[in-house]
Amino acid sequence: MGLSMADQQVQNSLLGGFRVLDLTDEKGFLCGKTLADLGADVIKVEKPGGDQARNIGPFYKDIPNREKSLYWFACNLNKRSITLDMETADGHEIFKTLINTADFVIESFDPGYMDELGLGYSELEKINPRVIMTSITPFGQTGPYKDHKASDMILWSMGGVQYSTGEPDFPPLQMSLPQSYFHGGLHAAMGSMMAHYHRQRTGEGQHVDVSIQQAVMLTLMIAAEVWELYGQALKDMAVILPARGGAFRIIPRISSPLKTRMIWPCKDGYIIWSLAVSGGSAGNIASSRALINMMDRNGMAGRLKDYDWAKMDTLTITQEEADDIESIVGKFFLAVAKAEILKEAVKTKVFIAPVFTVKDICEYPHLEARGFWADVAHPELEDIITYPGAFVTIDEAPWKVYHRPPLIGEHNPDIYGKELGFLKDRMVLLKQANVI
Amino acid sequence: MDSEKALGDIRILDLAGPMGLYCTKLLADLGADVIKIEKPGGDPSRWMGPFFHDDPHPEKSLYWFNLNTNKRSITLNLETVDGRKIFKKLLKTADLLIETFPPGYLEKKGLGYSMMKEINPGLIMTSITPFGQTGPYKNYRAYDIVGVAMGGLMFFGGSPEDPPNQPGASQGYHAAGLSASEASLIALHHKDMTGEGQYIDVSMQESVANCLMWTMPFYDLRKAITTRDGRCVTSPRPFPRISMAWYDLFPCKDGWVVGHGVAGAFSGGLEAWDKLIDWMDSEDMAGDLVEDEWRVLAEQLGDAAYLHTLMVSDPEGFTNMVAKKDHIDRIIGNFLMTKTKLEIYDTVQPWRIPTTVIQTIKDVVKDPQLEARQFFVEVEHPELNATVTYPGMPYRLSETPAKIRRRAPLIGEHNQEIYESELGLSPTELAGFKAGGVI
Amino acid sequence: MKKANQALNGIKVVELAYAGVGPQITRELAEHGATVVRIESHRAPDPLRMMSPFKNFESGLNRSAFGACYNTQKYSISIDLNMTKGPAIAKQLVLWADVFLDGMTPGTTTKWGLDHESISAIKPDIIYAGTSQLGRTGPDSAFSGWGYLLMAMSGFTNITGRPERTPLNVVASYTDYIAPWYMVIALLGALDYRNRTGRGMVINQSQLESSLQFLSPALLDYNVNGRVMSRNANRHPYAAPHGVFPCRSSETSTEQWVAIAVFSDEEWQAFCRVIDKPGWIEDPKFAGVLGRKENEEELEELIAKWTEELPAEQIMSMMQNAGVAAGMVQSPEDLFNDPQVKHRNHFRPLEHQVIGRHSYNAPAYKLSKTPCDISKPGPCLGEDNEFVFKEILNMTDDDIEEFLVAGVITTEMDAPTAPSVF
Amino acid sequence: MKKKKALDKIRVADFTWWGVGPYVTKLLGSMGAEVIRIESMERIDPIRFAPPMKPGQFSVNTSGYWNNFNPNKLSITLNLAREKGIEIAKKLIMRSDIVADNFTPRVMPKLGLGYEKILEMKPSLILLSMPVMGRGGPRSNFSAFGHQIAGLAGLNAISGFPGRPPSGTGNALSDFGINPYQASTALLAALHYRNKTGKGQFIELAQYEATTCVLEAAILDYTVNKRIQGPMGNRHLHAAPHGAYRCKDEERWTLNIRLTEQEKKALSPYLGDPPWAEERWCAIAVFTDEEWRGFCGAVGNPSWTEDRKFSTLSKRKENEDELDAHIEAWSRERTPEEVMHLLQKNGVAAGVIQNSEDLMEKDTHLKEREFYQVREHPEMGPVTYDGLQFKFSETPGEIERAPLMGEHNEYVYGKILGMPEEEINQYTVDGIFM
Repeated sequence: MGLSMADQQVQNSLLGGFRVLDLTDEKGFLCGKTLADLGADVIKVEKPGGDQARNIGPFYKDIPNREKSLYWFACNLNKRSITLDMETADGHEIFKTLINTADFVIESFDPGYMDELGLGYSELEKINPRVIMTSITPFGQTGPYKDHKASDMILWSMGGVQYSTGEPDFPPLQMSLPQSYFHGGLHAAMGSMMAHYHRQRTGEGQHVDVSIQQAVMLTLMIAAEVWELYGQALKDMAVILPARGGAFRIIPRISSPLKTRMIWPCKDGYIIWSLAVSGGSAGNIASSRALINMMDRNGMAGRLKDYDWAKMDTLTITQEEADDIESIVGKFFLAVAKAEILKEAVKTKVFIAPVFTVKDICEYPHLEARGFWADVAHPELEDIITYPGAFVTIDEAPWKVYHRPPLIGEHNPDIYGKELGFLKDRMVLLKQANVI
Repeated sequence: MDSEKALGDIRILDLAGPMGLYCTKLLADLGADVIKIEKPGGDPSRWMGPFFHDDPHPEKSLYWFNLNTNKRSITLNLETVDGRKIFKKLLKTADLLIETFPPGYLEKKGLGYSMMKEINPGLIMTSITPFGQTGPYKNYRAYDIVGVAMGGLMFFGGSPEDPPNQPGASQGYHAAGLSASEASLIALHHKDMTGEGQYIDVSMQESVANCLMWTMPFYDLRKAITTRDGRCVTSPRPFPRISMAWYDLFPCKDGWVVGHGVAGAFSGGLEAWDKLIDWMDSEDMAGDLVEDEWRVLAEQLGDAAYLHTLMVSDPEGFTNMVAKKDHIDRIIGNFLMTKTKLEIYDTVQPWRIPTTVIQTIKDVVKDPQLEARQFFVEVEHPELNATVTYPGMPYRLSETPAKIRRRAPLIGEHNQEIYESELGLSPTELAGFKAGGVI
Repeated sequence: MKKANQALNGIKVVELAYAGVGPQITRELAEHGATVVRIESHRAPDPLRMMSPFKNFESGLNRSAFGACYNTQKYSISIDLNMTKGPAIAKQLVLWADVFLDGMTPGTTTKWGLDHESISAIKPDIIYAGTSQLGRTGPDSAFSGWGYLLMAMSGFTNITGRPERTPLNVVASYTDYIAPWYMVIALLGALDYRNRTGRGMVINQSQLESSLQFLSPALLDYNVNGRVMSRNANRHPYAAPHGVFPCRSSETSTEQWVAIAVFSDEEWQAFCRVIDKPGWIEDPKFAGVLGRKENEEELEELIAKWTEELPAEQIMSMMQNAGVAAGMVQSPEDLFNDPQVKHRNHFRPLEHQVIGRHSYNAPAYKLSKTPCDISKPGPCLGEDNEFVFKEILNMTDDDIEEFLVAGVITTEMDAPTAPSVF
Repeated sequence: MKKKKALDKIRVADFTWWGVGPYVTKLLGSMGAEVIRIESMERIDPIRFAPPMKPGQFSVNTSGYWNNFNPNKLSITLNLAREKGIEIAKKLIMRSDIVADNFTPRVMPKLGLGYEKILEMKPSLILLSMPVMGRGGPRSNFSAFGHQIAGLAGLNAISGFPGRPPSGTGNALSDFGINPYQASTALLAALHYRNKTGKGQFIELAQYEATTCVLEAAILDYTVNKRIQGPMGNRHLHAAPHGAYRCKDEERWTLNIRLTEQEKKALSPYLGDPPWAEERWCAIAVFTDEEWRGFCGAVGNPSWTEDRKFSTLSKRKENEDELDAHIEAWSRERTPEEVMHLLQKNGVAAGVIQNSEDLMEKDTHLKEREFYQVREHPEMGPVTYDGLQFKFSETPGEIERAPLMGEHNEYVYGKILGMPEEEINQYTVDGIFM
């Protein structure tokens, strides 16, 4: 006899048998999703009527409907759903009962909300000392900005990424697909796992307090370090740093800054290549030579054919020389397509890559060959939707689709009925009173 | 205009809660294009049980199914400026607006009648509230039980030994909803004639107070208070229930029968009396009722004028009369205990003794009369893979029959149809409105 | 040296990785109590060590803050795995370790006998974690490059920018700041799983696939609706105003911007009052998001006229006091001055023996009972040779000297000249 | 200026009697329709003899019951047992827009007024027939009265208290609260259809069926879930407290009673000895947590309100008897009006279970809305009528006193049917107009 899906989830996964109560909105969806992908039993606790975030587009076939949000689908695959209003007295009691069954509680309410409900960590800890409570908020649970309102873009700004993104003649730019909340959710999952490991060894749960602003700051690479080490000096030279260079990168130098292009138009879109990584190190030099060879095969290397890349140093090259090289390379790029570029990059290690559109990604043979995509049946839509698959591959505990994203309150009968033993009358009562 | 539908050219915006759902259901069944405007996430009435196969789910509420047949559903949040903008666009296309918000709510949202009339001068707006739009209790809250209490119906529901009883199935809400459907159509006729719309203020309390039978006149003329008497009738104290033999509730072998007298002018006359006595006698259960004295008495009991005269002219004789009626009822009652309710019903009705039986819901569903008239109808619910049997229409119109053409809508089922195809909003706009909690 | 009560006390990690992803994975573990040994070599140093910013603009293997800041709390040893005896040392570390992190280009560790098959053979319950840009399998698995290239391939570049202009990168190698955390999560799950079952495992990461998780709504939109998401500047489908506005700047060398996002009607009304335009509340042109979206350009111009006159910080607090979401578009300098960032103790200055005092990033989360420990700055290359060889590998001074002489243990003498700047 | 009337120029030939039919036409009349009740001394509407009447008044015109359900109408006497009577009735029908009856299905055809025939004569007519059981089916000719129909339709099975005999709704709800509105709705929808197309039609309303339509989901609960719903007392599936709570008794009800000495004598066994205590009740309904908090505040937060037994809705449902006992101990000390105002002030739905005296004398709200209307009656003096439960902004309805029997013979026969006076006199003498 085969194993049921639930048994498989327990046996062949890293978090099988662990339960997560996911109270988050879009600020924290990714946390629960990540744990669910590792096999945890993540129960999305939605307000009766469904998460507000089910309203976020895009929608299946562009039909704005709470059961058709692709955004929600993407963030809630592998979770189960119950409806519960913790603000009602009954809901409050039920939640406390559920806490006993939970290993994790994830929430993204305003700081203090759970405490006000009498469900703050100090309360939960009394009920279930093993429980880990993870709170995801824009700025953390304490501090002068803890009550600041935020949106994804505000956090992108406050976290410092927006400042240096964009073009000089235009205000700083966000990314068109909101990202801040994903970072917050991912760091929350990481913090939860730290606490999980500790709990598993000691039996002690704890509270994990996540700041999305900080999570965003952690994508800044070296912006902070550059400011600390170079900032004042550059400021004295009236160099704005990091600068919004648009398609270009402005390299700070003691002399004048160097402007080099990063994003290049090509035959069928854009590609990315930088003069700044074309000299100096052995790898860079090899990359540049390979590129020139490719140009040469197309008869377009021109005077770069014998260029000495070993001597190319971005600290000393003049802007004129850089522009000259770029004009030749740029002409070549216009004649090649993204796919050719990528092929060359794989084959000869040129540091070059296509700027993929979403379509390019979905049609990228490499991902197909790796079996990245997962087809998930949505019987209610009478359709199959292709989802991005595992974030890492583990043969011993393979990623799986345990459930398609749940319908609103889909697992009320399982959790309330089968597990908590509520009789039907009680379920009806709770539904009518808008508790579940 | 759809020749099959009485109200086929009428569009109704339905902003009603439980007090008004039946109103818009009736109009939808009569062919009006009723657009149920639900809050994003669904109307709270969808939480009401019972549920399909007892699965408490907003798309499975039988309560909702029953009260929303033929309607279309959109989700729209009037709390938002955009929601109100869209609503105003829709309003231009509507003939009727039916709502049950607390008095002043729509006004506060800038959607009071005077405002909406500017947008759509022919608009008829019907507001249904517990106590109406004016008066000291206008802001008082009420559920059905408070409506039937304040309207006077509850006081005489039930038996004297029990507390007053709230009748089953929200009769206060039904009274209000039915009053509203009638009022709205009266206004529609006026609009047909003159093009003029108007505002209608319907009060649940007053709707209930309008169905109290003789209660009010008894107080008005006699200062007598009608109180609960049990046995399916009411009596104005201190007037006794003397009217006719076998008048009210009697137990029988498998349930209850309710009489409305025998031997009166409207209950078969003496011919009926004789048949009844013969039947009882054939089983040796007529006792002394076979005697002529009782036959005469029975006829007198069926004569209201006689009883009245007797009371005024011969108080003693009257008291006597009442005692005798009790005797008749006792013997008939004993006999009925040996018969089943349908046996009694089907036997005595052809004798023009107006008797009925207390039917359980199951009895009603299995009733051969209703079956013969094909009262119940089957409605497809494709999402549930089921066909559900519904009660049919309260009336049959020869040219424009009311009927269930479509099951109750899913949450926002017609958003695209209405917003995209009719109001011309783009999918991008709609996705935005969804995200903003507008639709 | 380690705090007694940390979540990952006792976990032992060997790291063979460079650049952004691998080092950040182990840094996260080290900060929470794991003992991490980084295998480096002066002959092929981690390129980050050769990237700016440097102490006093002067390059040097131990002068880069970039090279330091991903290695907090770690131990660095310098051995050359290309030398015959190099891999043997690494294997000893494997025997000691719970986790082996392989962040090299696919195939690199095979030649050293440090691929997952080889090390599993000597240590069956090891957790092997391999990370690379496109994964270990598939036709393009050999692709290797910098994070900014992967950013372009994972679609983020194409959705950054203005609709009518070219796509743009964010300054960072974006995917380098998504992939590591996924690996940490998987590793922690695997470690607990191992404690429960005694079984080790192999975790392989394609950084592309990890990063695509952040693109999933757009991927579904294409797969279902055929829509190719594109660039939309700062616009939001259901919010207006939603953008970044210029503010008054006190210094010519800095620009000041404030981000403002107005979603609900209440926020819009509050916003109008803050910018002293109560008349807009009733103005049908701006009524509802519908109205504001239709007239967004005009609205943005009008708002900019107001914001230009005030410093960003003041606008932020005016807006926030009224309940409108607003935030400064913070420059790195602003981040250091941000009272919230200070309150969260995000930047942790440590005294680096070459660079001097400079800041390290703290994690974005705080664990209430087992807080992180950030006390050891990123090590100089080979800084912890002695500790590791003696305390962990129980080598004698003689052993060490032998390795030194053989060139297995590298020193500054082995370093290449002219590190590049980037 | 003459008030606009919504149903102006709509004429109704009203063949109805008893309860449900006259109520339909009352509604139409109050909104301006010209309703002509066709009566006959040969077959008097029994309600004309139904109590109450003022002491000492007993005639076909003095029933308060009849009066209340027949305002705004014209009354003619016409003997339909005579062929001439039928002929005149047909003439009147030809001059009407709506024809209504509530006989069993065999009556109108027997009179030669079957709907097919009438519609043939005037296709724009709207005919309303309200047989109890409907035309067709094995029990088509069975008859019943309002309070009985509720029993048949299942309403009484879901009213009352569990384990107790059925008690019904006390009134003939289907006659006065359900079917007349259903019927008017259909009539008016047909009227709208006629406005657009000129076409009339026949409407049949089986009173039994129409009452079965207002059982909410009870029918579906059976057809889908096979659950046979029964009485729930005053309980509600998802509210607690929810019910009728006994308040302070009051000595009052027979103080004003109007009885003649003879009546007092006749009714003495039913009167008992004064003083008479009147039970008083208040209905309270608490659905949400917020209402529960309001309720606790209103009763002064006594310690039992803090009891964990009552802290949530489902716990209150589990311990409802005990909860009700606590509440009643509190309410017994107060008048229902006090209870209502106090609770309403705290956002809790509560209402006095009003009797007719409360409604007509104590309810300041109904007074301010001028619900009850007093009209002078030639035989009875001032008589009170139920007002209209809907207020129209442009075409407000109106209550005009009910007619005396045959009061409008002259107008209807003379003005509407254009009969010369002599002819009218002749028919009167001949017993046609009788």
